[in-house]
Order: sequence, then C-alpha cells, then structure tokens
Amino acid sequence: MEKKLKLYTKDLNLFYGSTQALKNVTVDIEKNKVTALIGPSGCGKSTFLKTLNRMNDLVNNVKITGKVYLDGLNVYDQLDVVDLRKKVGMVFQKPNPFPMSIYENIAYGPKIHGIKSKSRLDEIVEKSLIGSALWDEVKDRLKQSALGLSGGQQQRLCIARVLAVEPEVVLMDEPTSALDPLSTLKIEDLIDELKESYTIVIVTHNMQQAGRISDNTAFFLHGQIVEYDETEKIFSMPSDKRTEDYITGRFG
Amino acid sequence: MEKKLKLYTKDLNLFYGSTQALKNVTVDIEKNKVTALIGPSGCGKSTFLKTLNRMNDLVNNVKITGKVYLDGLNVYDQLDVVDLRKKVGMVFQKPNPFPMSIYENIAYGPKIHGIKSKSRLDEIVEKSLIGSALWDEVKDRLKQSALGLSGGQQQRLCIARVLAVEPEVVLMDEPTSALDPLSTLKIEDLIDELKESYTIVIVTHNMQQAGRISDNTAFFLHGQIVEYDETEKIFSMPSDKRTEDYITGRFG
Amino acid sequence: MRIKPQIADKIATTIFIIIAGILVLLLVLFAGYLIYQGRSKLNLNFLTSEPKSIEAGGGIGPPLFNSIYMVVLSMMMSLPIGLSAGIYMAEYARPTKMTRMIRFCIEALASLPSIVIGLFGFLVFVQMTGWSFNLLSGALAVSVLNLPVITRISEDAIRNVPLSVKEASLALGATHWQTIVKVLIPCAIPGLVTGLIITSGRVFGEAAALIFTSGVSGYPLDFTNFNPLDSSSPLNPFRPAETLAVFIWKVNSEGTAPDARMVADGAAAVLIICVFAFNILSRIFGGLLNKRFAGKTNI
Amino acid sequence: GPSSKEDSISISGSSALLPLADNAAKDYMAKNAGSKISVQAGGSGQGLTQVYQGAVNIGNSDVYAEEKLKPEEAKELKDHVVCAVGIAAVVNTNVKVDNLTSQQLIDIFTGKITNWKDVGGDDMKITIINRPSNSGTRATFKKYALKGADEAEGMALKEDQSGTVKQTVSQTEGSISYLAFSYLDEKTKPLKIDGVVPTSENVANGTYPVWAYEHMYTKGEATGLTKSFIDYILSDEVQNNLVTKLKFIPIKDMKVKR
Amino acid sequence: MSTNSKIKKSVHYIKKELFGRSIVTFFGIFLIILTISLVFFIASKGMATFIQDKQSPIQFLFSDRWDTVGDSRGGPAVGALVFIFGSVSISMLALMISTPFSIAISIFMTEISPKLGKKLLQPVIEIFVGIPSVVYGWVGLTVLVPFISKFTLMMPFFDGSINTTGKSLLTGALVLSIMIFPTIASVSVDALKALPRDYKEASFALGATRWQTIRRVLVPAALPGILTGVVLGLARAFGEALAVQMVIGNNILFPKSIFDRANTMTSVITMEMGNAVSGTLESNALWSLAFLLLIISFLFIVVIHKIGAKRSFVK
Ligand SMILES: Nc1ncnc2c1ncn2[C@@H]1O[C@H](COP(=O)(O)OP(=O)(O)OP(=O)(O)O)[C@@H](O)[C@H]1O
Ligand SMILES: Nc1ncnc2c1ncn2[C@@H]1O[C@H](COP(=O)(O)OP(=O)(O)OP(=O)(O)O)[C@@H](O)[C@H]1O
Ligand SMILES: [Mg+2]
Ligand SMILES: [Mg+2]
Ligand SMILES: O=P([O-])([O-])[O-]
Repeated sequence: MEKKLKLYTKDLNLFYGSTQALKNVTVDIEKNKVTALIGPSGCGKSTFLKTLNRMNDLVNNVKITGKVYLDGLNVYDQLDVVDLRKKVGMVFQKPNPFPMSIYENIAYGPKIHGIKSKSRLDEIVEKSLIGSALWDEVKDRLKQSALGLSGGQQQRLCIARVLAVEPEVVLMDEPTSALDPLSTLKIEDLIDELKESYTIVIVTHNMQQAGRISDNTAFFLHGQIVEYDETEKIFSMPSDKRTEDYITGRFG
Repeated sequence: MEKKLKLYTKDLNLFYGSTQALKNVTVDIEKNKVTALIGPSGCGKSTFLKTLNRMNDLVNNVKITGKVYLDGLNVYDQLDVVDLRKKVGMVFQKPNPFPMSIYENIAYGPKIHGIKSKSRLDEIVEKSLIGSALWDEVKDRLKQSALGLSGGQQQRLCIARVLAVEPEVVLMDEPTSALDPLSTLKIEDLIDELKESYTIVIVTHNMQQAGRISDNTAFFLHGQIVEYDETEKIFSMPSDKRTEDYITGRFG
Repeated sequence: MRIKPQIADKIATTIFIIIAGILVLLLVLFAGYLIYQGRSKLNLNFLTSEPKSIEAGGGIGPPLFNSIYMVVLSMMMSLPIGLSAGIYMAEYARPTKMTRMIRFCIEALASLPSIVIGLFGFLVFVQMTGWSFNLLSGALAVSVLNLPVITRISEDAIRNVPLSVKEASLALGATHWQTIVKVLIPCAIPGLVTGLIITSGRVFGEAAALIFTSGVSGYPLDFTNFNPLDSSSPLNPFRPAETLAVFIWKVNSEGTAPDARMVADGAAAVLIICVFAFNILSRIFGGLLNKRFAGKTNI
Repeated sequence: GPSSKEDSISISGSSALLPLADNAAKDYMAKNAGSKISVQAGGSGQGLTQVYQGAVNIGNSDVYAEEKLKPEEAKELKDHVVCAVGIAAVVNTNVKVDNLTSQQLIDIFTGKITNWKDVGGDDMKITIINRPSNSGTRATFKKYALKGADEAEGMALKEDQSGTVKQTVSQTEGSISYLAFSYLDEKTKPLKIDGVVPTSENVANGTYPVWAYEHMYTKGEATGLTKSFIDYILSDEVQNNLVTKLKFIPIKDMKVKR
Repeated sequence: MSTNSKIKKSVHYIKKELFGRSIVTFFGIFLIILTISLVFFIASKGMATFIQDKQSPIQFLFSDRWDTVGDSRGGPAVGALVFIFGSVSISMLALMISTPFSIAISIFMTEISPKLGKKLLQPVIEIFVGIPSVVYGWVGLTVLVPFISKFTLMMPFFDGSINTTGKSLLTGALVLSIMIFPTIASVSVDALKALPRDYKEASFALGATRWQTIRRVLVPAALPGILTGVVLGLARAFGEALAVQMVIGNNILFPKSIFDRANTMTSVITMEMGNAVSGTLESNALWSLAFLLLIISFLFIVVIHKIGAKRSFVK
C-alpha cells in the first residue's frame, strides 16, 4: 500500500548557538496517522516538533539547515509562517489557555484570521468544543474564565482552540504528562478520534502511551533518529540495540 | 531472617494547607538496604521522603500527624532537627552544588558542624570524593567552581557532600532523572556500593531502575501506600491491580 | 568556645526580627509625626485655598491641583513612549549592539540625578523654546525622568507573561504584533497598572527636576475656567506652576508668611497621605486585576 | 514667551523685594480682573538673568544690572527704581549684644572674632549665616556694612533665601546674619551699627548706611501689563501705603542719593 | 510560485506586523536619541568652563578654592573639590549606615518571614520609596537638625569649635540613609529571591541552621546582586539634591568631622544655579558640576555591569 505523505523533513539540522540539537533528521509523516516521537530527555523531540510549525523562530540564535515540506511546499521559504501555523496546529505539554473566557479562548484563532461574524464564531466555538469532547462539560459556562477549568479540561480546551482554526496537522508535545490518569485516557481517546480528520505528531515520554496510540514511532537519541518504523515493529522487534535498551528501560 | 529496621513511620499524615498529601503512611525501612519509592507524578513520593529528614519544615503551612522513628527515636520530638539531618542525608533530583569551589562544597558540612582543622577537612574531602567515585576526575581541580562540572559529576559531588557529614541514611529524590544514561549508570553502581555502609531510600520514576537497584519497593498512589514489598515480588507478581497497571504503564 | 549553632541561629533570628520591627516603627513614627504636625491644616479650606506669601492662612489648592495635573500631563507623554519602548525591548529587541546600547541608555537615564534632568529641562524646554517656566516644560522634564522607569516596568510586565501563553497565540497563526496587542498587553495589565501608579506617585513627589522647569510659583487661578488656552485656567499647560513638593521646598527656602512652618507641615502631611493613597490604590487595583486574570471572577 | 500673553506676566529675582512685589501683585490682580502676575524670588542674580533671557517680564534686583551682567547685556535692560530697602545685621534672640561697631562687624564676618564674649556678650560661639555670593542683599551688606571686606567663606552656614536665613537665625544659638528690613520681625534681633538703629527713617536721612535701591528691570521699555504694574507700584497709592507698611522706603522720601 | 507567496507574506506583514513593530522600534531607538541629546546638551554647557573660561579641569577636580567672582585673595576660581569631597563622604557615610540595615531587612523578608515580608515590609519599603525627597528634607530639618544641634550642645568633650547648628554632614547622611535603604533592600531581596531554592535545601539537608545557611551560602551567593543594590543606593545618594541641601549647612569648606557643615555637588547646584547669570563663569562651573554628576552616574552603571559580568562568569 502506498503511503500518503503529509509532511516530511530532509537532512534537518538545528543549532542552538553552537550546540547542535538536531542532526540530519529525515522523517516522513503520513497523512491521517499518529506519529509518535520518543527518546530520553534532551534528545531533541520537542525541538524537532517545533521545526514543523517553525515555533523555533521564537528562539534567539537558532540556525536551521535542511528542509521541511508540507504538502510539497517548503515550510521555510515557500509558505508564510502565519499560514503554516494555521495549517499546523500545536498542543503543548502544559495546558496554556489564555487568561480569558472559555469562549474567547476558542474564538481567538478565528478572530485573528479575520472572522468577525458573531454567529459564525458561535458556530466554530461549539463545533470545536464538541470536537475536543469538552462541550457538554462547559457549554453552560462559556463566559467564565478558562483558568477555572481543571488541568484535563484545560488541555482539551487547548485542543479545541487548535481545532477552531481548522488545521490539517496537529502537533502535540507530551500533552498528557501533566495530567492525571483519567484525563490522560480521555485525551488518548480523543487523539484516536481526531486522526480520522487530522495528521497527528505526538511527543511522549511514556512508552506505553506511544504503543497504545501511535501508528508510527520515531526514536530519537542525541538529536538523531536512531530508528523510525511502524510502532508495532519498534516495540516488538527493534532493529537497533539502543532502541531496545531504551524501550526496556536500560536508560532514560 | 529477622529484618533490622533503621527507620519506620506510623500512620503518617501530611497536609499542605487543606490538601492532604500523605494518608496513613506506615513503612519500615531496613538497614543497609535500598528502598525504592515509585508512583505517578504528584502521588507524594517526594513529600514522604522529606518527612524522613524533616525537610518539609521549610514549607509553610504544613501539618504533620503520625510518627517517624529513627533508631527508635521519634524524629519530630526526640531528636534535634540538626542532628537528624546530620544522620539522614539527602540527594536531590537536580544536582545542586553550592556556587563555591569543589573543595568548599564538600567541606561545608563538616565546617558547619564545627570541624576547623585544615588537615582534617582535607582528609574528609578526599575520603568523600573517593566514596562517591569522583576523586580521580576532580582531584586536580578542587579549587575550581563546582558549577563547572558536568551534570553527572555534580550529582556525584552532591553525594560526596552528603557523605562528608557521615550520615547513616541517605535519601535520594530521583537522583538520576536529570542525567544522561552514562552518568545514570555510574550513580546506580555507586548506590550499589554505598548500601553496604548506608541505608538508602530512593525515589524514582523509572521502574526499570527501581527493579535494578532496590531491595524493597513501595508503590504510592494519591498519597497512600498501595503496596510495599520486596522489589522482586512487586515487579513479578504485584498483589494489587493498580500496582500492576502502573508497572505495565497503563497510566503515569 | 564555639557557640552552639542552634543558639547562634536564635540570636541572629532575634536580631533580624528586631531590625524589621525598627523599620516598621520608623515608618509609623515618620508618618505619624507628619500627620500629627500637619493635623491642624488637614481641612478642606487648606486644601483648596490659594497660598499666601506674606500673611498667614494660605492654603495649597493650586499646588495640589498642579501636582495632579503634572502627573496627568507627564503620563500622557511618557506612557505611550515608555510602553512602546518596553514592548520593543521585551519582544523585538535581538541581542545586538543596539539593544545593549538601549539597555545602557535606560539604565543611565534611570540613574541620572533628577537635578541634572531638571537642568536639561531648563536648557531645552525652558530656555531653548523660550517658553519661560511652565507646567508643560516641567511635565516634559519629569517625563524624561519617568521614561526609563516606565520602559522597564512595561518590559518586565510583558516579560512576566508566561511564555506558554505567547506560544499558544503564535502557534495559532497570530503575528507577533497581534500576539502583543491581543494577548501580551492584556495579560500584562496587572503588572503595568501597579507599576504605573507607583510611578505616578513619584511624579507627584518630584521637586528637583521641576524647580528649574515649571518654576516655584504660579499666579492665582480661576477654577471655573475650563478653557485650556486661557492663562487663568488651571488647565492651561503653559503657565508657571508650583507643585506641592516644590511648594514645600519653596516655603522652606523663601517662606515669608508667619505660619510658613505650619503650612509646610500641612503640605507635608498631605503629601504623605497621598503616598499612602497611591500605595493602597496600586494594591487594590493590582489585586483586583490579578484576581480577574487568575480566573476567580467572570470576564 | 511670556510677553506673548498680554494678560499674564511673571516676575522673579530679589528675595528682599519679594514681599512688596508679591503683595502689590495680589492687590493689582484684585483690582484688575483677568490680569495674572506670578512672583517668585530666586535672588537678584536670577531676576537679572531671567529678564535678560526673556524668561520673565520683570527682574527684581537689589543691585544695578551693571554689577551683575556684562555691559552689553545690561544695556538692553531698562531700570525702574521702585523704592529703597535697608539691610540690618540680625542675631539670634539669645544673643545679649545690641550694638556692634563697624569694625566688630567686619571682624566677625571675616572670622577674626568667633565668640560673643569678645564683643561684650556671653561666652557663646558665633555662627555666621551667609547668603550665596549672587545675592543682592549680601552684595549690599558686604559693600556698606563690611566695607568690602571678604567674608570668611568657610565658616559660614549658607542659606538660599532670606526666608531661610530668618528661620535659621531664629533657630541657631549665637548666630548672626543680615536681612532686608522687610524680613524683620520678633523672630530675630536686629543690631545697631555704630549705635545707629536700623530704621527706615535712619536710612532716609542718611544716618544708616546699609541700604540699596530696589530695581525692577524690564527688557527694553515696559509695555502692556508690565508697564501698568510698574506704574501701579510707583503710584502714591502703593508708595504711601504698602511700601512703608512692608518697611521699604519710598523713593521720594530718600534724602540721600547714590 | 515563490514570488506569489512572497506577496502574500508582505500583505500579512504590513497590516498585522510591520506597522506596530516600526512604531515600537522607533521609540526604543528614541531612548538612545534622548540619552545622547541629554549628554550632548549637559556636556556642551559643562565644557564651557574649560573651553570658554579657560579653567583647568585638573584644578576644577582637585582644587578647593571656589570663588566665582574673585576677591582680595585672588581672581575667580572654580575648584570643586569641596563639593566632590562632600558628595563622596556624605554618600559613603549614608551607605555605611544603610547597607547593614538594608541587608538585614532583605534577609528578614526572604528567609526569616517571607509572609510578613510580603504583607508588611514590602509595602513599608514601597512607601519609603514613594515619600518625596522634600518630605525627607523637611523631617530632617524639623526633627533631626534640632536633635543633632541639642546633641552637639550637650556633649562636653566637644570643644567650642564644634558646629552646633545641627546642620551637618551626619544629618545629611542620616537623611540619605533612610532614602537609599529601600533601593539597597529591594535589590538585595531580588538577589536573594533569585537564588535557586536548591542552595537552601542542600544546606539544610546537611544539618545547617538557618543562620549558617544565610551567612555561609545565601549571602555569598547573592553577593553580586547585593553589591548592585549598594551601587544603586550610592548612585541615588550621590544624586539626591533637595533633601541634602536642606540639612547640611552648605559650607564651602572641608568638613573636619561628621558634625561639621558640608556641601555637595547637587546642593551647590540647587542653591546657586538660580542666582547664576547664564554664560558667566559661575553658571558654567555649575553646569560643569552637573556634567560631572552625569559622568559619575554613568560610571556607576558601568560598575554595575562589571559586577553583573562577574556574576555570569561564576555561573
Ligand atoms: N532555547 C534553547 N536554547 C539552547 N538550547 C536548547 C534550547 N532548547 C532546547 N535546547 C537544548 O536542545 C536539546 C534538545 O532539547 P529538547 O527540548 O528538544 O529535548 P526533548 O527531547 O524535548 O527533551 P524533554 O523530553 O526533556 O522535553 C537539549 O540539549 C536542550 O538543552
Ligand atoms: N509546597 C507544597 N505546597 C502545596 N502542595 C504541595 C507542595 N509540594 C507538593 N504539593 C502537592 O502534594 C502532592 C504530592 O507532591 P509530591 O511532590 O510529593 O509528589 P511526587 O510524587 O514527588 O511527584 P513527582 O514525581 O512529580 O515529583 C502533589 O499533589 C503536590 O501538588
Ligand atoms: Mg520536550
Ligand atoms: Mg517528586
Ligand atoms: O534679594 P536677594 O535675594 O538678591 O538677596
């Protein structure tokens, strides 16, 4: 079966000042699949994830060589960064709602992209909250501050906020690591649903989670990809000794 | 075979303000053994560890009920806190050397406990650094700042600093979680050596590590001990479903 | 003999507590003394009537008004500039030579003695413009004094907004400027407001920079005249004007009224009460805004 | 500039003349609604500088402009002599001495005599309180009371304005200074010099030598409000009432000239 | 294709980014312009003493003869040493009184009772900051001056030559020390607060008492920050004008003791500038003093940066 590529990188190198955080990373990310990135702390997972929507632009002194393509367009010179980030949404490790009402949190994205009609915004807010399985819990308190929600609810709010700008790809950087087991399960279920309409790339430090939810897994070490394959294969018979050591907990 | 108890707690409850972080914790800690504390983030492992040398005293608004005994003496009223902490040393998650020279870092403890003789201090510094397997790496740069050491070296320095006050118990709160695999291995080996002369209690989020280095393991959940037994037993046939779920990565 | 560390600790702690107590006592005495000395003047008549230089019974109406007006005028000038510069420093400045230069300038300006800034104001806003002593020149000089402070407050307030919030906005495809205007500034408001009220308090009490710019005396004002172009209108920024702090200094140095001492006492009491008011105000506002942003109340 | 505002003028300068200028301005404004006159002290030097620079409309001075400004600058100013003022040596009220000879005064201010007992008082240290070198009061006092002798700079406490001098003398035991008559009241004690009491009459009849003309300088001819205000001060109404009430000496009463 | 996206980018960019960005950048740069013009104007006036009046800068800095008109003792001279010495000694004295007190307060606020520190002492310090300098001067004048005067009068061991007016170097330094303590204290608080919790935990875990921890770990680790506070305090003391002028007696002579009258650079400017005819030697010399003040306050900043650089070197 032929793979449908949504995103791919080629020989990506990234330097923070003089330290190299990514080395020749070449990865293909399939459409409507969940791709997991695993590896020990500091190996460059978050850094790699952020190259995909150019969030590294925020950091001073970053130098990037190599290419990232989204639907065949080079993200670093053929796409405007604003358009790119509209298409490639991101969910962070710690839920980070704006200190505004729940409604305003979700309407924020559409608004900055020019949607003004109140009824249109209402619609988007509802749809996104339904999409992130939060609607029932918050529909009566849309005007209340988002900071009053629980951690798990906040994280789903952040997912809804991303969905509201109708992205094609959703990047998630350890989205459940700050959450309790129950919320974690809810979000994992949500990811499973979302992959029907979105392409998802997720960083996780929890090997079992990677095993449960992803289709493909990339194992990073010291900024390099050690192994990239179908999740099942990686977890059952890794071809690299280091992958095996990591998965069995010899380090990390 | 009869167990030799070094430390034990009885019905320990701890409240941060109105939230309870420890619930009826009763644990026996054997002499010259390594006891591992595992459990998901926020379950109270660090909190428990800190009750053993009263580091929680530093936190405002803490209320503690129940008892902690060291060698049969109640830590909270029969022992002076300074003496207690001399006997029960602690190594933290992030290496935390003082911003002084390597020598000064290690000599600090003995000095505050009244040792002034230069030759005596020299001796202690050397012995502690040898004990923490760092002597060879730093013996030529004792006067240099400890902040110039690598993370793994810093952590071993911190262990040496604890050894310098000749404790009987060493508490370790995720001592390797900020370290690279190589340093981790070194520290694990060190722990193995240390247990001959010290009683060690270690918090770890790495199940494999717990399996490798500890004799007994306590599994915490929501501030309670779910299961406490020999490590082998916990990892091979846990008696509680939640322990099993955690160990196999269903959550956490 | 070695003192037991535990005992040394107790002694040291006791000393620290005593010193802290002294500090609090000092403030209580200080404020208490001023208010007690000025108590006979703390009435509406004193607060609203004209100062008198020869006979007794003068008030501090115009100086008090001038102080408030000075705060308003200088804030109108320094706030937009300072906030902009603060935004630039917090968000756009790259670690280049120029940024280092700006930072040095901010620090240098902030550390300049206010008398030097007063002289600069005298030279540029009074002599070179040929405007003579006037409120606006004073406000300009005070703005120079304030600018580095406001810049720093704004920069800090914006920097203190959690990075995660900024990232969230950018990751949604907002431009940097949109993020600043729609997320960062609103989030920074509690810090900004507190800082600005404190700064206003400083303007309110400034004297050295004003002696040579807005002058040490004014003429009688007509408080029913709201035409800012009319010379007797209190709103006219081109009139010479003494602020309350300058007034105290002047009463001390050339006070010829028989009750000069009492007038200065009264004015000092009013000033200290204002200092307390500014402080309490900033606390209340800061608290309210913080609560709002922490999600305790509806938005 | 100030001249552009027809209905408002500002005045600064001599602190000796301040009481008169200030009170006259108040009266004038009360009589002429809409006119605004702001008066401040600052010292004669400041008055002359500021009027020359156009910073104020009238510069008050105890000394001739020529003594302070460069000749070409002084030429641009127009002098309006409005009255004369006497300057008295004053002491703290606890000083037992009532009279000093000129020589004693000079010796005190040049630091040769440092204790009151040397001039017939108690055993008490003399504290000199001086004005800045650009004060007109000081210049006059130096010229006519000290006969031009240089004060012992280092020994003196220095105060900015006549008001402060009055206050400091009243608070400091054994202190001596000098004040325009307009500042004399029960808080300080004026001294006789060579037996002559410092009064307006003695100034007018030439027996008391320490006095100066009070000048109101304008840049060029006075016009508009400036002119009417100066005219007002020179009018009999002011000269006969306010001027004498404030212990100045009307020009027409002066029997001596300088 | 590539050009197409470039066009799209510029539309976004101008509308939603470039405009705002340009404005704030301009005002950032404006601060440089302002500083430079400030330095330029003060310098050009301040240099006139040396260029126009041909006074020697060496004499200006190191001679103590300040006589702008000239008298029987010689022609006009503008040696500012008395003022410089006065400024330095009064600031140093204030620093000596204030620093231990401020550090103690900052330790209390961060280590002894952070709660009281935040709830009580923080507001107290902020109020001390907010009190206008004329009010400090006024209280100094009405409380401290009479008090010191009484004190010097009562002291039997002072011979008759002592200044008993109460206006003295000491009075000024006392007033200043209250004015600068909030600066030193709050910077020290920041420095102590910025220390990682780690240090404290590590020390306590080794069985150190709080005082041992403070003295041997926390204060040494925070020392660069505390020094920064001290320098800032010094800068503030140096630049304070009115409060000092009101209480030091303004005597143009070297003070022989702390009970003697003194004069400072700011004080002489405050007193004489209004009287000085612009363009004369006196006026120019006062501007030179202002220029010197400016240079000194810039030097303080450089010193602070040096301290800061040392700190980052340690880390
Ligand atoms: N802004 C930055 N400046 C300099 N170095 C950085 C920066 N961000 C990350 N690094 C370094 O780059 C390397 C990769 O970091 P990255 O955050 O991508 O790791 P990670 O795999 O996400 O780790 P974790 O699991 O801890 O999140 C690390 O060595 C880190 O120290
Ligand atoms: N100083 C404190 N004040 C209030 N609550 C606290 C404090 N420290 C910890 N807690 C709370 O107590 C609970 C237990 O925390 P603790 O740090 O012991 O967890 P842990 O098991 O060590 O977690 P981790 O693996 O993340 O280190 C958590 O819910 C935490 O939020
Ligand atoms: Mg990461
Ligand atoms: Mg922990
Ligand atoms: O009147 P004078 O202020 O110049 O002494």
